[in-house]
Amino acid sequence: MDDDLRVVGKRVAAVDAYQKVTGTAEYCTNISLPGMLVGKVLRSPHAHARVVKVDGSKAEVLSGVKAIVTHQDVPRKVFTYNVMTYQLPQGELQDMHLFDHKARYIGDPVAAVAAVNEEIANEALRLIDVEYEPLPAVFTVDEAVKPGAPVVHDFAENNTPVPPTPVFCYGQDVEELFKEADAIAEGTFSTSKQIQAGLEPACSVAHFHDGRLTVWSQIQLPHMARKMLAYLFDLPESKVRLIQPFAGTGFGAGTDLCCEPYACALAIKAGAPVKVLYSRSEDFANRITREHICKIEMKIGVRKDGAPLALKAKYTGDAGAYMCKAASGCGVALASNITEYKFESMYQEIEAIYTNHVACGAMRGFGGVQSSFARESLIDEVCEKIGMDPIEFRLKYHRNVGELGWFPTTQISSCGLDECLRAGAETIGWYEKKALPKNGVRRRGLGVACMAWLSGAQPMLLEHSNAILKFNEDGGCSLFVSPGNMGQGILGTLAQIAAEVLGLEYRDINLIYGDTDLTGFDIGTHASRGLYCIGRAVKKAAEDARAQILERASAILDAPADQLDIKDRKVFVKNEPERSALLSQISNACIYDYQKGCRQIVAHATVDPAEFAPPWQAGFAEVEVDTQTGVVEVIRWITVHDVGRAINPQVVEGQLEGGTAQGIGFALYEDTQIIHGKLLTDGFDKYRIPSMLDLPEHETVLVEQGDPTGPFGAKSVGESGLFLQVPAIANAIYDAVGVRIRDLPMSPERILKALKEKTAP
Amino acid sequence: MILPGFEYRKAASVAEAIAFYNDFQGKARYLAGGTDLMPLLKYRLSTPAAVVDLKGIQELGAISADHGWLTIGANVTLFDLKNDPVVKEYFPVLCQSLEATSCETLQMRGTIGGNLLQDTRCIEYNKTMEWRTARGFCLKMGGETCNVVPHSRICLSNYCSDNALSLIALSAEVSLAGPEGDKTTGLEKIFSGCGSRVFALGPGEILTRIRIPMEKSRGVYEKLRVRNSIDYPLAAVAVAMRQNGARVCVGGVGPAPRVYDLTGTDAGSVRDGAQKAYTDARAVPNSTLSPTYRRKMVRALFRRAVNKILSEGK
Amino acid sequence: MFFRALRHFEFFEPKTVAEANELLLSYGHQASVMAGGLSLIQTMKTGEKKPEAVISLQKIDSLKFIDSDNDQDLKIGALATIRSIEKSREVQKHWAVLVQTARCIGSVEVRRMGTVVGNLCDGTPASDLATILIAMGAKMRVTSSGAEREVPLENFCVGPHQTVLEEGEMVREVRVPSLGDHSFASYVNLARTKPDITKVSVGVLVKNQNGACGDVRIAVGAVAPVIVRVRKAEELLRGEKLKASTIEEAARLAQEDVVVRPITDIRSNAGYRKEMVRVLVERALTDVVDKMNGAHAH
Amino acid sequence: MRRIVCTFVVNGVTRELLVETNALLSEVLQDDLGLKGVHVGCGTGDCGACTVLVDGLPVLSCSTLAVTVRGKEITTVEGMANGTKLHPLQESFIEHGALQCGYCTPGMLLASKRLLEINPSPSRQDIKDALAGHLCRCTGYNKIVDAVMAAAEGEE
Repeated sequence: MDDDLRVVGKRVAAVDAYQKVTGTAEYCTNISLPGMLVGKVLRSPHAHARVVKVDGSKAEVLSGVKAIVTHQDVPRKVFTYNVMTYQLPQGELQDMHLFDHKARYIGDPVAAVAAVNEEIANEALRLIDVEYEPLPAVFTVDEAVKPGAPVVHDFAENNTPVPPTPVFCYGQDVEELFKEADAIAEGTFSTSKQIQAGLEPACSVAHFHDGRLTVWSQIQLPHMARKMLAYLFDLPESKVRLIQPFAGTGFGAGTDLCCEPYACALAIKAGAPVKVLYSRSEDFANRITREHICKIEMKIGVRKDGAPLALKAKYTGDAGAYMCKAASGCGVALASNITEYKFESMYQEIEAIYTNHVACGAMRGFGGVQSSFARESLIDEVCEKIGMDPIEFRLKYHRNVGELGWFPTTQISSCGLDECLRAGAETIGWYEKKALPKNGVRRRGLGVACMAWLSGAQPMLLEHSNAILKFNEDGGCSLFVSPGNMGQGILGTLAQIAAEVLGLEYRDINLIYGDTDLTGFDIGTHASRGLYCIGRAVKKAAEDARAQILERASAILDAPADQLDIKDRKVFVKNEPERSALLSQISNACIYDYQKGCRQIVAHATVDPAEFAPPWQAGFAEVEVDTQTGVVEVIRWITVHDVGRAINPQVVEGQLEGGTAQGIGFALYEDTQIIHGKLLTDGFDKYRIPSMLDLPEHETVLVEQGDPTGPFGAKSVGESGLFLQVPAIANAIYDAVGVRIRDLPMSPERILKALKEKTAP
Repeated sequence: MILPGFEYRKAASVAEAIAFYNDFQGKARYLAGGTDLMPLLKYRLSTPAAVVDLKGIQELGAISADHGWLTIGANVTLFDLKNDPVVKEYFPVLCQSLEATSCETLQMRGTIGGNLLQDTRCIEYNKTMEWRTARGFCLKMGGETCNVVPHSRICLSNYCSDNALSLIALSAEVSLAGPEGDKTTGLEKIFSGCGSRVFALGPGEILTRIRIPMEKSRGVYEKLRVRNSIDYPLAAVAVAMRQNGARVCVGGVGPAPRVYDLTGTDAGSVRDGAQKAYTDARAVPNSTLSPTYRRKMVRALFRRAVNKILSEGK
Repeated sequence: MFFRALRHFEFFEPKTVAEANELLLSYGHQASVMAGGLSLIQTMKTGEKKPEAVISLQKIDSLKFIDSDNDQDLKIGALATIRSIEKSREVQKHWAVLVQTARCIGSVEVRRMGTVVGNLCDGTPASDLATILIAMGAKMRVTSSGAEREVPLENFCVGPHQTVLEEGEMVREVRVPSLGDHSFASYVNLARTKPDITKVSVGVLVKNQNGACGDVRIAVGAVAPVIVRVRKAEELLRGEKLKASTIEEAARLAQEDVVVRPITDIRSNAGYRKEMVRVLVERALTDVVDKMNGAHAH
Repeated sequence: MRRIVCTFVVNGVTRELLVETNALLSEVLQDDLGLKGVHVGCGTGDCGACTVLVDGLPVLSCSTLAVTVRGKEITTVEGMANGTKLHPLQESFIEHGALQCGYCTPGMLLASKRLLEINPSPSRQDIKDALAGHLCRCTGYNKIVDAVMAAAEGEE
């Protein structure tokens, strides 16, 4: 690796932090436009009902009501909240209508109103006369597939849009290999639908003006959201402008539409800007949550020396009322199982079933969280059976460079897992503590888990990114990019890459982003792709700009371009550094040169990567279990992560530490409870995300095994911070008290129950 | 530009308005439509301690015809007055001058009382505080001299109400109410003739009503301006012809309108009248057109207006 | 002007208790009394309460007090915040268990805005303060126009969010008996996360009578529609020395007491709650023993 | 009374407003005064994002009637910096990467400000106790505690 880096690898402040600490940052929730109206959605109180009649006439005449939209006011089109559908050549199944004739979950929108203030909007909602014909509803996958079950969508037989389908299988018959196995572990795991729970509630502002629709949205995928909204309202894409202000949410929540279609429909009808702001309970109950996988049945078999033979798994998903990411969510869950270990053979299938629940979307660690819970728990079990240390097993049997990666056509391009496992084991004192006896009311235990992920979902999904660099006369430049900016630190990181290549300072790069009118096309941010994919585009554009600068400088310095270099805002001849020209001089000449002709330096680069550059990670938990109450306290958590290259170590740590909090929350506290289709945990008082007092001191150790395909060797870090808390804590609980918890969250109630079952004769 | 700070009072009756005026020891200005007062306040040309709003005085909002007079409350807007059927039928000159006043938006806001009591204007006067300070205060601002005509001892800023001219031509009278009591006088008599203190009104007096003798008239209003809308008159002539003769009123030049009763309608009388008006007009370079031209135009508009009535039978 | 989560209401800020009482009387059940406002505003947001009038006590200075005359009863005025209990030197010194209990509640902001009396009047069976205060024998002083009465806190709630307060009545203060040198109290609770609402809690008070249990009161929170006392366990302990086996037996009796009728909700399930009554009673009593021994050692 | 003329001293400036009795402090600060640094996360007092200082004390603006704090000094995050000179806590939050999406940041900063005023050299546990009511979904809190610690050390 090139160690002569000046900007890359440095801890620099986030480009937008100043605005955020001074309260000047603009979020969707605090946008205020002249003449703006309050938009509200009228929702079905029934989990399943035919909407016989929607009559807004009484509400319409209420003074201050500016628009009422029902199914009569919008083009009847099949669509989906899941704008990622455009990343697959055949798309994902679309099964939604804006205000359908049938409500399929409690909260399904049937109408919306825009009024001059909230009070009138609420009153108008009350005055809309809706006649429902309630239908029997179905809330579990088991009920949904029974003959005679209520039909959620007419086209889906047995409520099964995705019947059990084998995906990404390889090797010989797994059943044959299980016969050869010396140790087998199997189990059924269940997870809850984690809520992304960004602090900013769902909000969107739309304005239809002069034939153009402008939408302020928290979306992470601005360009594809633009495409979907254009389609939905019969507008060309160029007539739709998507602006992404600062977003106080994300974590996958922004990969699906939420209130945008309703804000747009109202704005088009009212001819005035409309803000749709969900209350916290409306947000939790209607924003589509973590992918739908609710049940994982997995079986693994190994030889007595640990050699992994076969893995068989089935993922069953409660898709809810609409498909959204049901298919791709399962797919990623399966694919992410391939990379970690050298199983000779793998057979996995997926199934998705409709119920009358709110649909599911995506959350950080898409599918991989669920599969790692099952896989890493079972690995520990077989290790125990064959008497092998779990770290030993992982060191010995993980895949390595050149081997098969997550997707059948990809290869692993780098792997730092050995170092991750060793560093983590040492930091937590694995071997010393493992040897300690367990007794008393409160017992301690250690757990480990590991994982490989990806840096963008190529080649399964289209991962097209563009970057444009424009030089000003002073040598500073503007970088036009379009990631989903949720504060994860991607903007500054991209600026660092450009600055490094161009011999500029970090602050010389002025970022232009968050507006589809200004930037080139980009898929946006999902699947940990931001740094790897957009970073590659930025690096390529910067290299192009650099070549243009050197070419121009070559004439000025009278030296061949290949003998020139840029550093500290200066171009110089490599072996005669005193022969130099300021970058500002050169850029100025490019713009104001009367003799040699003007040509401003503008560089554009497109990328559509084919490699997947897996980041590797090991997680270590030390827990204390209260055997009388079942309460688990995480004493210490260590994340060790092979990030390839930490472009900004502070940002990388931030991502991993944030992931840790969400992972511990998912493991122990976060429990989405739905009864008869009604979300009970619809607020921060009921759905508990960890507070400062609930997290242990947690540490992050970075391993930098540069990936040859990544920008400056960098791999992703966006999602992988939260894969391992669940399995590592589960393994640590087993280590402490000898019970295997296979349902999330691992609540005191569940642990105590397991402890009792264990001691029962 | 922002308004200076002041107290605000809204009066429900004329008496209450006068009481408010007294409460502030006379450091109050009356507000009607505000189209004249607001710019004056913003420019700090007037800095009253209080503004007394007259718009709430219902009794001043009516137009009534009885006892041989058309009585117009001071709060009647120019727009409503313009569309009044009696005005249309009886007083075409007033109709025309109302139509020529600024633009419809302002006609809807401005009242007839406020229009009559508008301040005089000068190219050196209606300017920002900073501009005026840099230039030096003139007579109208309490300074020593005139910035238009050096050494002049009298302010010749221009009185720009279109409707005062037609009302004077129609021999209108105005009622005034004040701390000292009520009175009625000919409209032409309320002018002091001096631009720095335009009106000869007592302190706290309110113009409450205007009345016009109910006699059908023919009339023409001729106005010199650069644009066909919004502009104040740079010179203007109103003519009202009744059975007992024609009355002409000239304005837009100098601080007070001038009245001419035509002795006859023959060409000679008209020419003489026009020449007299030309001679009387004391135009100085205080507007956007040259004084010589404006004076000539007084004469020309005078003749044109009278002749229009005669030829068209208006 | 644009976003307003609450409906309109008349707002009153009486300056005296008498004024407040009059307002309460004239508005009757259409009025809501507001002290800190935290829970009232939430219930108004959800529409559970739609008062015509909100009567804020915040301007009644005579209700802002924490008094204890020389180690006598602790009197907590209706406007004393939970935070002020935490910060009071007197309370820290003589009623330390209240400080410890207060810290189980939400966040610093919530404790600063919320009042002790407001917390008790909210009438939730999960109230940390109510659980320990019932064990300590606290009494509510209730006033109405022209009358005052005292209600033991343990009789104050008759159901979830239902109190014995009648139309026109409000609570002026809560009185907590002095612990003296011979009484020892302990509070233990379980919650999903640290700032979360308690899922089970136990408060105990034991009077040390020559090394044995004198009077004893055990209150259990969040296991019934109201906070309950487990009297069988109390009876067992009375007059006994607090040996491990006695404590264990008392804890078992507490769990089996008929008043312990927990429900399953989002925070926990009935079976777990019931079982935790035993564990927590045992822990609270053990803590009391430790405190007694500690005091003895002094 | 359904509307009350209220005077607030907001970030050092006296503001007189006609406030409906049902208006929450957060709504008045956001809607009527246009302060974008007031963020409401839950509306139920469970996330702390909406925290502002009332007479120097952290208060949940989403659960406070505006009329009840009339006459008081209100500080929002916009009032923390002195002109272009940031408050040491603001500097420290930037330097330590103690924010990501930034939505919880104003509340965190204001509560920390109060903490350092009464406890200039807090322990990590003191900081966690003081900020326990402030949820953050992005950072995992480590860097927030680091930033407050560093600001406290810097002030000494």
